[in-house]
Amino acid sequence: MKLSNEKILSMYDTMLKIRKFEEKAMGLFAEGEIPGFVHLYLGEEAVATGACATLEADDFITSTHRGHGHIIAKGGDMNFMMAELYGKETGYCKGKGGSMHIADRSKGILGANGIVGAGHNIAAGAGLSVKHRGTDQVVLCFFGDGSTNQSTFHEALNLSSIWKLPVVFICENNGYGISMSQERHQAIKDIADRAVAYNIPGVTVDGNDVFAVYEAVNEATKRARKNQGPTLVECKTYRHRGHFEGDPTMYRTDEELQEWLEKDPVKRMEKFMLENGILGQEDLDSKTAAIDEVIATAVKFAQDSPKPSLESAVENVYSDIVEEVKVR
Amino acid sequence: MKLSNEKILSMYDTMLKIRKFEEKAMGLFAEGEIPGFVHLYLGEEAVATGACATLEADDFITSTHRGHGHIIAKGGDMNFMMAELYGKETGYCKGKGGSMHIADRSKGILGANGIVGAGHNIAAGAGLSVKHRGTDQVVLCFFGDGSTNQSTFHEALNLSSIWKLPVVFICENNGYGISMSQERHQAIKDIADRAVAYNIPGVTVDGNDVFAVYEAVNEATKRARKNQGPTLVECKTYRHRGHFEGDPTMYRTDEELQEWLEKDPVKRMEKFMLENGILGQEDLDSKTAAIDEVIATAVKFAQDSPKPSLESAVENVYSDIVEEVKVR
Amino acid sequence: MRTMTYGEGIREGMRIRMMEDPNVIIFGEDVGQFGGCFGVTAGMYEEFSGERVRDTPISEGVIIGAAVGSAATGLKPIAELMFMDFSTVGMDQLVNQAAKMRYMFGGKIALPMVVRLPSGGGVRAAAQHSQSLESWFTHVPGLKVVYPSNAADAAGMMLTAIDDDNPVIFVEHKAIYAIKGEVPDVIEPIPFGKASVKKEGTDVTILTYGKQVYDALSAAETLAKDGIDAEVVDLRSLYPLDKEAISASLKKTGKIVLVSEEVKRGGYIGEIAAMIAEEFFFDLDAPIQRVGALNTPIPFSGELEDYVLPNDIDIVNTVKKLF
Amino acid sequence: MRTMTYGEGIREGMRIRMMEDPNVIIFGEDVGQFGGCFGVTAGMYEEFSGERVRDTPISEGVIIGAAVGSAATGLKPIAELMFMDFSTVGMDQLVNQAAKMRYMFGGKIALPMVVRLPSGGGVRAAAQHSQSLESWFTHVPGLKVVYPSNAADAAGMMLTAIDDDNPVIFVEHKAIYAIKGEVPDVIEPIPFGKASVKKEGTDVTILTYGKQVYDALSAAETLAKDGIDAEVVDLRSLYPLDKEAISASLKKTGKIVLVSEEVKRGGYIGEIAAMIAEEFFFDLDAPIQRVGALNTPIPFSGELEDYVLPNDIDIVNTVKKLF
Ligand SMILES: Cc1ncc(C[n+]2csc(CCOP(=O)(O)OP(=O)(O)O)c2C)c(N)n1
Ligand SMILES: Cc1ncc(C[n+]2csc(CCOP(=O)(O)OP(=O)(O)O)c2C)c(N)n1
Ligand SMILES: [Mg+2]
Ligand SMILES: [Mg+2]
Repeated sequence: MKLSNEKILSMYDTMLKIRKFEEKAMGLFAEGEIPGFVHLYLGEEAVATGACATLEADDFITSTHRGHGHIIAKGGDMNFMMAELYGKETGYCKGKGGSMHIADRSKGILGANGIVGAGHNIAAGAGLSVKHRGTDQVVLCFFGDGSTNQSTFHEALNLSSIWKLPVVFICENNGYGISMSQERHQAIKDIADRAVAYNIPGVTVDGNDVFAVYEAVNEATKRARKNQGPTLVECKTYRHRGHFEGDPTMYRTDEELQEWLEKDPVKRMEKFMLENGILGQEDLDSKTAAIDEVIATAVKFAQDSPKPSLESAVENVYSDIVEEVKVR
Repeated sequence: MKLSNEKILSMYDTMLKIRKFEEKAMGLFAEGEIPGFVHLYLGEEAVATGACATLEADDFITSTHRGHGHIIAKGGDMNFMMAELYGKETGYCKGKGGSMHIADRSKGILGANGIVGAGHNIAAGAGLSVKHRGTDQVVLCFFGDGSTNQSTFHEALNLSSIWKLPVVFICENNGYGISMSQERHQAIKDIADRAVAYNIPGVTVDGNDVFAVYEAVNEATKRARKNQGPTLVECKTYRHRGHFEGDPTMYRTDEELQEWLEKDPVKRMEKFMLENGILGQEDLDSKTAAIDEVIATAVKFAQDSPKPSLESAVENVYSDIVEEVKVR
Repeated sequence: MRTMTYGEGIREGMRIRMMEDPNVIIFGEDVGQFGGCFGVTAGMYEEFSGERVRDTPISEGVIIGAAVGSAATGLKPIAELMFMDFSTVGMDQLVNQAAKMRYMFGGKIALPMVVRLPSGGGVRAAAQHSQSLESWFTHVPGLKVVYPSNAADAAGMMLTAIDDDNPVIFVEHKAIYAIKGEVPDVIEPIPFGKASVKKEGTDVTILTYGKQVYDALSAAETLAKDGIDAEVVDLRSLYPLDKEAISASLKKTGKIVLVSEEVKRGGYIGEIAAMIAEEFFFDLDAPIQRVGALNTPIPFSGELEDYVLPNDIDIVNTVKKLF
Repeated sequence: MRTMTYGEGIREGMRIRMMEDPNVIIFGEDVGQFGGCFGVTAGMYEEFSGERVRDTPISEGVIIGAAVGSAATGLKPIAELMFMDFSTVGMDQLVNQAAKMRYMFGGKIALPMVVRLPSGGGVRAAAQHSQSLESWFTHVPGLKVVYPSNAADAAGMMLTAIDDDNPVIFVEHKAIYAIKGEVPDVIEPIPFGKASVKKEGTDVTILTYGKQVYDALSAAETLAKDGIDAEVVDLRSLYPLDKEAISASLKKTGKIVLVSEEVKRGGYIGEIAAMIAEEFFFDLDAPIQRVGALNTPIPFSGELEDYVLPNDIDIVNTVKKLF
């Protein structure tokens, strides 16, 4: 498959945005600017990027607790994302959601999700909707290796298979569910093998190779759009940081981390572009600077934004009922 | 594998007991003697019989809504069973459980279950117990084809696989979950294929051939007792009656039923014994008469037994708290 | 006016909207050709095709989950679970997804979905097929919970449920599917949050919903013979709750007996009692009484089940304690 | 006496029984080397081995289900779910299996299992990681539900929970794991169903449990300055419920304010209020007041979360309404 330079550059741009956004979030969390739980996507950028590069604007994705990368790759607005991490009124969820619940229905982003595995079922439902409405949209469902032991994985893949729903199930196999290594949480090596149970195609790719991800997912989205049903795509990757910020990662070795740092998907992409003359070092530097700027703007936007009003706490529970406020 | 005549006779005895018990329950339900839901095992006798013939008295089983056959095969007392169907005080559950909840902890019968798929997880737990206590018991988990799409199937097989629990998962594939044929509820033909997802052995056998079932399950229980982990055994069979008594079975054809009636496991066993000179027609007749007698005794036991006292309704919720009775 | 059973009323409500809007679809176990466990969807598969009346595998999680995902993306799904008891299998999708998505996303999503839950006892189905669990759902912000007691309400409230942009838990009592009632020729949506006074009275308020409306009415007849004039109020909608109707009736009678088939401890009528004790305390001239099921699982034997569940005699006896 | 955190108290209770009985085992997600999401099992993997402190896959259904199956066959399992919110994933095993098996089987089975559920808000974890769902469990006959508020109670009640032949839901508040308290040198089982009076008083009863005990005590201090002498009662055990303690305190004060972090609508304090309105009505000289969380999911932003959750000021204001 031959990708245009434009496509390649746009993918690189996405990866870099994710990288920079996450590095910034990491720093802000450490400084105590961002509260709650933060799960970073550092090291896995190629998956969301390659996968979402196959999509149209009106396609859908479901995401996870580790969702920033997916949301950026699907075109999410980093100002609104950052403001949400800060819990501000201008955030994607008006400060009610936080990192684990960012969504943008208008861009087909059906939400990050704090419940491991919940996205599988929601994705199947979105697939049913597409199929029923007869459009050629497709649904990408992102999830981790750990979530493939959750009940929902099984139910959703089975339903999607028998109803031939246009869903691509994308497993980000980063080797761990918190401290539980894949070899301890399941007895298989390739999660793609589970496709057999639903008689759907299952493929395993190098999740740090954005082109490999693109190719596999592109194949799968094509099948989906042609009414040929779901595919399971496993992307082997690694998270550079702990499970959440603050995790001392005692369950893995420094050597293992080092090994994977050498396979850093962003650096790999940069090397590819330099070697293939798509970009020069200067271009890289100016791109990086430009994105740093964008991120800085997002942080400023978040910091300058107002906090949500207390009364807003009782809004949005229902479309038509506003709960009683606090009697104080 | 060569089975002793004694073993064969005992298996035949079990099959006949199940057949006769179920035929009687069918009649009693039609007469309005037995209330509630009754799911009969007619046509599937070879599965429970062949599987439980591999067990020792202290082994465990988990059962389903279609449980009578499993319970008889594991040595359940037909008097207590029948009394439970009648909702009598002498029933296995003192009239509180009914057909869907018969259990006999003293015989390792961890209960029929009204929740499709619940047994999978309970079986995994029993397997954990065996493993932890270090005995060489084994757990047989019976379940239907329909239940293999339930969340619990996935969770339980995965856990049993990684912890190498001594559980044999026995799928009674009778082609339907109520009205939903297997080809409509999953995209695979052999449910045993799902073993791949857990890297455990999966085998498919003719579930109307009691010897085939015995052999496959025996292999699996041996593995389990040797700490080699779980096995998935699929037994292809058919239910002669509707899903529950009263089901008009519009979802299947008469031809299909006829085809399977010709493969009746009990008749097949009888033919085998006659052809191999293990029993003569006379022996068969006298055996049948003897079992008819046993069943008649069970019915009489049930009919003659007292109804539970109203106050007993508030007992057994806890081991140590008795709920308040009704103020009337 | 025409006559319909409760089950037919539910079906009629679904049919009306399905004829109008192709994006209203039904799915659940055996809802297709089989017509549903209690026959509520009978004939709909034939009328609307298997694309719109879909049999699912036995996977309650993805039944609810698919309702969430499809409602979020343009459909108006009606999911049927065979028994309310099985909502335990799909609880996460109901409670952590359906109920919370709008809020978590800052109001920027609509979830027009209905989940039908056949509930209650009386059919000798034992502990795992007879529960009344409505109090769980009323405790979850983001869900609306309704519980019609008759064909006309069932039909009208089904329209409202389908039209609603929020997840609606539509509870049905399985023992009254065959009870007939009058239904208007033109079925109109019945707004949620409006109770219905089934019988006026001045001495005591019997507040209930679902199947217990019938028990309450029969209790009121018995009480009338003893000179006690009971008012019977059918809540119909559990959340939103018609506090005004409760207050109005209580102002009139000064005494209230709350009736529900739930296990008494932690039932929704406890919430209503607490609300009354908090907000309408000074309208009370007697303790608030509750009639619920005993605090046990539902037993199989008919005698035991009848003993455990509340009935008209229990209501009569409880009312009499106040006089 | 020695000093321990609440989290250490829980751990100590588990350790004591694990040292005595090899059939007491722990399992849950990341409870092993990682020490559990909130560090409660830290060091136990090293002390007792990975066979007795077992990391599970992310499968809450089989975590609870395996507790049921192993408890039914000779073990005394302690299952940990990371967050009470995830009980929705294993609800069926808790509600339809664990709670009902003894009853359905006519009393012929024991289920000595403990399920630990870290609950509550205050840590900016948003809607799916902050819920208080104890009222669901108290509504399910067959479950015992306890909720200690301090290290000593946590340790003593953990012994009782492990020794109990029935499934015990052991609720913990995640925001108080680090709060220190005195613990006896020899930890003894603390019987369920016994409330603990944390501060005596004569003017009003503040009845609560868990984290809100601290808020209630701080409210009582504030109230004292205004001349209101509040009694603070820590329920500790939600079911069985210590009705006697409630009645005794109410007889003394005539006024009661119930406090819990649950969403107010349908919270367990509603059940208690209803019980009081039914059984102790004539001891009341003021409306029963409840302080709960607002009827919303828990929002992420700190300001919003603090607004939604109940606190000491809310208690003070509510009490003052009665004077
Ligand atoms: C139902 C549920 N169980 C447990 C958790 C706690 N939890 C959050 S993330 C996580 C690990 C997920 O692992 P994986 O699916 O591999 O995703 P990764 O974090 O590696 O991206 C766990 C156990 C949760 N949020 N929801
Ligand atoms: C969780 C749950 N969902 C649905 C049901 C209703 N139900 C009872 S039996 C059954 C079909 C089961 O099919 P299968 O597992 O193949 O067993 P079979 O009846 O064929 O023996 C269904 C859907 C149930 N009891 N529990
Ligand atoms: Mg992972
Ligand atoms: Mg079947």
